[in-house]
Amino acid sequence: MHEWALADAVVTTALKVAENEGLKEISEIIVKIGELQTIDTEIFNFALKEVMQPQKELLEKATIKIKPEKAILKCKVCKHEWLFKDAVKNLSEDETESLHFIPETAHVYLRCPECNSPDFEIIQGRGIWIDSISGER
Amino acid sequence: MHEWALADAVVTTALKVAENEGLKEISEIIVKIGELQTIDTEIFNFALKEVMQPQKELLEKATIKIKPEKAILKCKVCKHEWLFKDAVKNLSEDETESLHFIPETAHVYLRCPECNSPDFEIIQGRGIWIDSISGER
Amino acid sequence: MDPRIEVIDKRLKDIKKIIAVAGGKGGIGKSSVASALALILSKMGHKVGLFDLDFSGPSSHIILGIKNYDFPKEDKGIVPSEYYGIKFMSIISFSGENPSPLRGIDISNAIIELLAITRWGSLDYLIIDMPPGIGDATLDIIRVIKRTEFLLVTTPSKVAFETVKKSLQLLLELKVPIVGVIENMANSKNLFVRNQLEHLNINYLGKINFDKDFEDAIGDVNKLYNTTFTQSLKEIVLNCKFF
Amino acid sequence: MDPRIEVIDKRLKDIKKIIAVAGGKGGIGKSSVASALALILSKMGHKVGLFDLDFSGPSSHIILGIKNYDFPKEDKGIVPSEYYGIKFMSIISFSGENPSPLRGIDISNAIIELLAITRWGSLDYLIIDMPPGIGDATLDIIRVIKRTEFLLVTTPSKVAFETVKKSLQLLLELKVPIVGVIENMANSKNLFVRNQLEHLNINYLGKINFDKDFEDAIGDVNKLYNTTFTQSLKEIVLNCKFF
Ligand SMILES: Nc1ncnc2c1ncn2[C@@H]1O[C@H](COP(=O)(O)OP(=O)(O)O)[C@@H](O)[C@H]1O
Ligand SMILES: Nc1ncnc2c1ncn2[C@@H]1O[C@H](COP(=O)(O)OP(=O)(O)O)[C@@H](O)[C@H]1O
Ligand SMILES: [Mg+2]
Ligand SMILES: [Mg+2]
Ligand SMILES: [Mg+2]
Ligand SMILES: [Mg+2]
Ligand code: NI
Ligand code: NI
Ligand SMILES: [Zn+2]
Ligand SMILES: [Zn+2]
Repeated sequence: MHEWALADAVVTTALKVAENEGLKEISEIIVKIGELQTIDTEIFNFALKEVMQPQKELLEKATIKIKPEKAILKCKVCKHEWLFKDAVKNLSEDETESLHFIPETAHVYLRCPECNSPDFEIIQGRGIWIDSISGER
Repeated sequence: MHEWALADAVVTTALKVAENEGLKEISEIIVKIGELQTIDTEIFNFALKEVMQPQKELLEKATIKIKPEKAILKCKVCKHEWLFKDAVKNLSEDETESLHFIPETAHVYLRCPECNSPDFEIIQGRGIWIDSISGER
Repeated sequence: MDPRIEVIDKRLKDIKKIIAVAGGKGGIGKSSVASALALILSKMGHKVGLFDLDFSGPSSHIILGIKNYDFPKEDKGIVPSEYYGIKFMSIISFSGENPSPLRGIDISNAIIELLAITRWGSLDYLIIDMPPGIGDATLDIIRVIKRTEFLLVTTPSKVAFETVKKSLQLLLELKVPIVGVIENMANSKNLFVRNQLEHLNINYLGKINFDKDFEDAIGDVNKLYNTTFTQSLKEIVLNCKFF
Repeated sequence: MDPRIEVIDKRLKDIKKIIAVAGGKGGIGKSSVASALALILSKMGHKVGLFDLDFSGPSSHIILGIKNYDFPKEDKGIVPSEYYGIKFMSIISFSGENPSPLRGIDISNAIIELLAITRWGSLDYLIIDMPPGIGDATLDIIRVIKRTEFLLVTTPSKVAFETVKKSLQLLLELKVPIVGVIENMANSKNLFVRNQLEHLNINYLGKINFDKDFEDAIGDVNKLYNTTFTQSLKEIVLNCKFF
């Protein structure tokens, strides 16, 4: 349920972009949601509606496209790449919850399946990212 | 003149790749040289020849393409992008020499021309990078 | 576009002062000062938050004896738990006792994430316990919380001061506000630090002597409050216009 | 492809032992131990290199009193200058007295660059003075010099040991060789550290007491060698099968 804070971040950023670029109306926001953070899309959508409510003028006609993004991890030691969805099975509920708050705790709870290193990169699918914001001037 | 060590690194890597991929002969190595390190291409080429000498079998027919790469810096604070070639004028000889050894000393001697921050990314053109190694099996 | 950066100011808008306890060098007493300072300000009746940003070596919870550090409550973000009246946030709520081998890029991401989702609410002071170094954590705090004021700690040792001086030089160059410097583990009438600071035109806030009873008070907030360490710090706070 | 990584083993091939003096926590005496250890081994007749990897707070040159740290000589790479018979490499040759506000990615790059171009030649020991934390520097040393052995330092303080313990846990999990732990700034017959290490099945190498004359010896290599600090460390070295 901290999804609200992230939805708020998206809308706050949209307002800022509208201001900077002189947009009168925002028509579309494309948001990527990385799998690593195990965001509940339904809750996120619900939160978005709530946060957008007071910004009617600017956002009334906006559609928000949410694109889930697979999380891919790559070991810096042995170069092995793997998918979070295959690794998540071995995590306890609390561990998944930690990643939900701070995706970087992946380095605390996950290891490279090939060489056991915690030294890996999160290639994609970390968390929330705005792909684009478009609108009318 | 520490160019020799970097040329040595390129050739050592080529040998390793040849071994891993079962190449009998290397036909081409493409090396990018980032501007930030102010490598003397002539010296680098000379060093390469010297280092390649003992590896005749593998490298006799190899051509090495050297591609200079512009160094681009981008401020993390104000997002301004600028070119190293415009900034280098303000560096003393010793400062340029520091960057020659360790390009990261850019954060010691250079500042964002817009906001004066040392907190910038080296977008491209840091140092030596192997773009590709190709050959015959 | 990273949506988290834009929302940080909004999350911190009801905080009157944000103080990063720093110094660049490790082991000079940053965490001890940050923890005791939070305690002192809280006992003085202020609303205080304490944010431990040392993800490699989180220490504030040990010094204050905070043991039941579960996940913070979720409510339109995360809400820091309160201990002894201090709103507290640390990586230990998420990593527990495990090592967190985070590279700089991960530290940066985790800091920004926590700043974007934590609802500190209204505070008089947010104290940030900084890690050693002038890397990702320092650069990000300077970058994303422009109004942070730095309170530096040093010891009288040449080795420590040389590193603290580098932090000072950087902050001065970047025109980041500096509250002043506290000399910790001071031992004599040695004026080295005081003179060096005068030279740099930086506020010398006062000194805290080496306190042989400090170690025994760690983890017990009542003992901690009554150490000469904390009482010296309190005197510094009372004498300093900033607080 | 980064050509630098592949050449590192070759650059280090004539070094018999590579020892990283570490601990995760700052201010526990890593740099003091690393510097004095280099000095002791050198005086014992070994060929020794000292590599200061703390780019935020380089300290080894201050402790050993190295002042004329110009650019190293270039000869098919860079050749470390020798001071008191110790081959020495530190960021200060390139950054001077200026702050180096490097993020993790930059620290990583600079470490790899130096490892790829430095020609240490043949050495009995390369001592690496590690920065605090278990971030980029630690992860890179583990990653690119697989044969590094870690010598950890701690103090008897709970706060310090909790962080050092995290380093130990990480090294144990990754099966990185650990020479053992030195207890520094020991003050009493307190067995806390010794007991904790027994528990973790890690070698307790010995202790160095708090030395009130240490500060005065900083920067003067002859004084430094004669401190009880250095003499205690020498005793540890002589009693330890590893050296
Ligand atoms: N004035 C003091 N007297 C005695 N011990 C101190 C004092 N200040 C700090 N310490 C001790 O010094 C060590 C380092 O302090 P800490 O606050 O963890 O430093 P940092 O956060 O800068 O790494 C700890 O063991 C702490 O208990
Ligand atoms: N045994 C000791 N007795 C007295 N002072 C010490 C001792 N060990 C270290 N110091 C001092 O403690 C401080 C931290 O030591 P340093 O070697 O810089 O630690 P680190 O490299 O772990 O940050 C320095 O001021 C140093 O002079
Ligand atoms: Mg601390
Ligand atoms: Mg801390
Ligand atoms: Mg040190
Ligand atoms: Mg050091
Ligand atoms: Ni949530
Ligand atoms: Ni050169
Ligand atoms: Zn791996
Ligand atoms: Zn800028």
